[in-house]
Amino acid sequence: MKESLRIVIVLTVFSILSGGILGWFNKYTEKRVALNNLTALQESLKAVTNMNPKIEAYESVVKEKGFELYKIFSGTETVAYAIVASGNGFQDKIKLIFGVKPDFSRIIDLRILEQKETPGMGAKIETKKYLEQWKGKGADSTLELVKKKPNTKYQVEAITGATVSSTSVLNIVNRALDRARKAIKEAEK
Amino acid sequence: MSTPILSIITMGSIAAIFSLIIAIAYRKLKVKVDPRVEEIFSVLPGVNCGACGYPGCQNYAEAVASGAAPPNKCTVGGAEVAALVAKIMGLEAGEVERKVARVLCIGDREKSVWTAGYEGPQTCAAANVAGGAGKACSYGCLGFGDCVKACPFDAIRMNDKGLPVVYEEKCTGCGLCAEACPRDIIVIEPIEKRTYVFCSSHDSPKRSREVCSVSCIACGICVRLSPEGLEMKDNLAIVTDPEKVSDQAIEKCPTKVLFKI
Amino acid sequence: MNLLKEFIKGWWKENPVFVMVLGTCPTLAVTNSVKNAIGMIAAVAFVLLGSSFIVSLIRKIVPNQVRIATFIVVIATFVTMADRYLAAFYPQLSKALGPYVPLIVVNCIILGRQEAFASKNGVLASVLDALGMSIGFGIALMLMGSVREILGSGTWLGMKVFGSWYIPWQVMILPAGAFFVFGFLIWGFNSINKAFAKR
Amino acid sequence: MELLIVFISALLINNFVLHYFLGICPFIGVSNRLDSAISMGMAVTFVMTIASAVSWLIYYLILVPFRVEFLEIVSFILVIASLVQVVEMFIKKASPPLYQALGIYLPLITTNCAILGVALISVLKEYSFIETLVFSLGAGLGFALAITIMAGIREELEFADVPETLKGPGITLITAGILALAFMGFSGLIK
Repeated sequence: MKESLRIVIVLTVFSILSGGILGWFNKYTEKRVALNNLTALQESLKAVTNMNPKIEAYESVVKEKGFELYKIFSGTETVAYAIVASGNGFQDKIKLIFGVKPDFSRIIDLRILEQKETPGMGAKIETKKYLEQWKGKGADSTLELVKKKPNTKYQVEAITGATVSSTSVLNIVNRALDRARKAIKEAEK
Repeated sequence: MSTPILSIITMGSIAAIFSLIIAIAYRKLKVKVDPRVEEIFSVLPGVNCGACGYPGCQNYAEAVASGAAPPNKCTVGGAEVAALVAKIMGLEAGEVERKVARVLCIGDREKSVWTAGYEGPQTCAAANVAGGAGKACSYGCLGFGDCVKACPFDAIRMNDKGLPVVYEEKCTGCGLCAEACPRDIIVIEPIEKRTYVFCSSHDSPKRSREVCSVSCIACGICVRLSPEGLEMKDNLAIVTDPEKVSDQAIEKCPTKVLFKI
Repeated sequence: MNLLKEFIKGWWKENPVFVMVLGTCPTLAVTNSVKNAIGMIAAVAFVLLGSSFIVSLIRKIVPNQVRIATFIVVIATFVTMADRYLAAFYPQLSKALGPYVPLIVVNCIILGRQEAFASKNGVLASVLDALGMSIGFGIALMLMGSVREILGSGTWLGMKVFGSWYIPWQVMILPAGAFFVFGFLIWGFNSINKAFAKR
Repeated sequence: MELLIVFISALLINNFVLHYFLGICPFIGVSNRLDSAISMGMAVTFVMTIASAVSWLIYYLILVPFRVEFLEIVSFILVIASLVQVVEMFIKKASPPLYQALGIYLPLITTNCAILGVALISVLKEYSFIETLVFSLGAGLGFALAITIMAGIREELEFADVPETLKGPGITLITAGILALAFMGFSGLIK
């Protein structure tokens, strides 16, 4: 009996000790971590809507797994929407954020937040050259992928040698746009 | 309630529940275990890394206790653990004194006759199958160092004339070199036993003279001089009791094969 | 048992990564760049030192059935502290190392050293041994990190090593490259040891 | 359909050993004999599924409501360690033959990075309970698949003329590298 009692006491005491230390330690780091995440979000929002959203200048409309919608204000008038979306890429998840004009006519800009595509090929979706072309793309109908120079605002040029990654990014954007349009309609009702 | 208190309660409750389960399981599911396994397991590092080829230290301890595994497979533990395990196993066998490897052949490249060159794989095992790699004596050491490769304690090395030399202070008597030698000329004996007939050839007197200058030619002089200490068995003199071997017998040995190291 | 030997043995003779082949998970995973490797070395060193110190203190009072569980709780506490600290003060590094910082808990080196050494020896010896092992782990990771980063992306700690003529050898950053580099390094390591042993 | 994607991705595309580098220590140590590799694979899958299920429950029923998510590492590993201890005792008592085949690998599993890896990654990816189960099953079978293939190859390697200093972990790692290259072929399977 004594032996099993000792087992319970020792393990429980140590766990409580560790719980206490971590609880106390977490109090210090928690604020910093929250701050980091907040600044990271603001960085990306600013990047895709090339506006400087101060903390109260945006509002999260929808927050679900794999899809987030933010409304950006300047003063009281909605200046843009920012959409965070993720989907399956070539190797693993791709998470991206892009800004859209309030009337959903044009995409302002696009940034890749997280990706584990093959370095040197799929990973090129993070390069400036690829991201530049997204500026001003049409957001009011489905986009399509082309291998050569695009000629309409609904065409996006794929990266040579990384067609799967390029298509994945395109699909994520198209799906996110449809979802955002539906969410905005409901929000207005 | 502030986070630290909450985290203490969470950790405390999870630990309490699981330690209770362990305690109950420990009491109800007691299983009798061979004490030696426990002893060996306590010496092993318990990393369960599987580097010894056995899935986990517990399994390796059981294998060593049942004699299925040599005591030095634990790379993580290195030499100290291997010596400890060997001691536990050794102790278990009753006598306390240490065992060492002895090479019963001194017919190196110069002293023995080689009738052919050998190009095959440079291992004793392969040479032995390929007719002794040109060494005339069919019992003697082939010199390709299988024993050296097998020894994890670096306690045996080839000398420049192609004959293995045992370093007593490093040898733990684990027997791996004896196992590796295809000609079985290495014996594991207590360290006190120092007098041997350093030859393993059962060839006839005429044949053994032809093949090697330092072989036992079964002349029988030593057996006659100290009958209690030596015995002739199938053309090879064997030391039965080292104390009873007289110095006279050692001097009189024509090929100087019988001596004390 | 002289303490200096305990300290030095972890560097080369009993290098935890190349000789005992432990802690391979982080060694392969985070060495695609030297910066990540340094981050991981610091984290592992902190956890190894801390837990060796505590484990060698409490080793007498822990009953055998919960030995592994208690040691792991101690190690996990240090790992969580390291993880939270990195997330708060070095967010980029914490994101780059990803799930591998929490996985230090089950890193075979740390639990290995606690079980094999810290739970059997005094405090000073355990801490020295932990220090030695961390340095050994550091050497191994720096080696792996440098080889993979130089070959894989032509830079070292971000600085360009080759001119622009060098086309980075992508496979080195991929998981497959990690296996190859680690395999070859162990081969080189054993050959050097064998050469030393022969002399 | 979604579950199938999760399963396939854990089994082949992001194979736990060859892509995430988890569970390498037993992968090198125990893969020299085919039968021990298969038993190891099964034991890992068995414990991995239970461990990630329990971890999921603890995370979403205790840690999140109390807002003590930072305890996830300590509580998950505590659960895994105790679980392994209890399962080992139970199997040892209940059926020694099963223990002989399966149980001897259980102590190995506590220090196995893959188990905690599955639990942490399924929380990271915010999987639901069913998805976590399917994910850990896929990951476990992926581990078993990789270690069995490796064991098959290593049994052939015994007869190959491998240089002295390359034997053991060296050649295993290089073979694993080739295996990882092969498994990269599965990427892009899921659109």
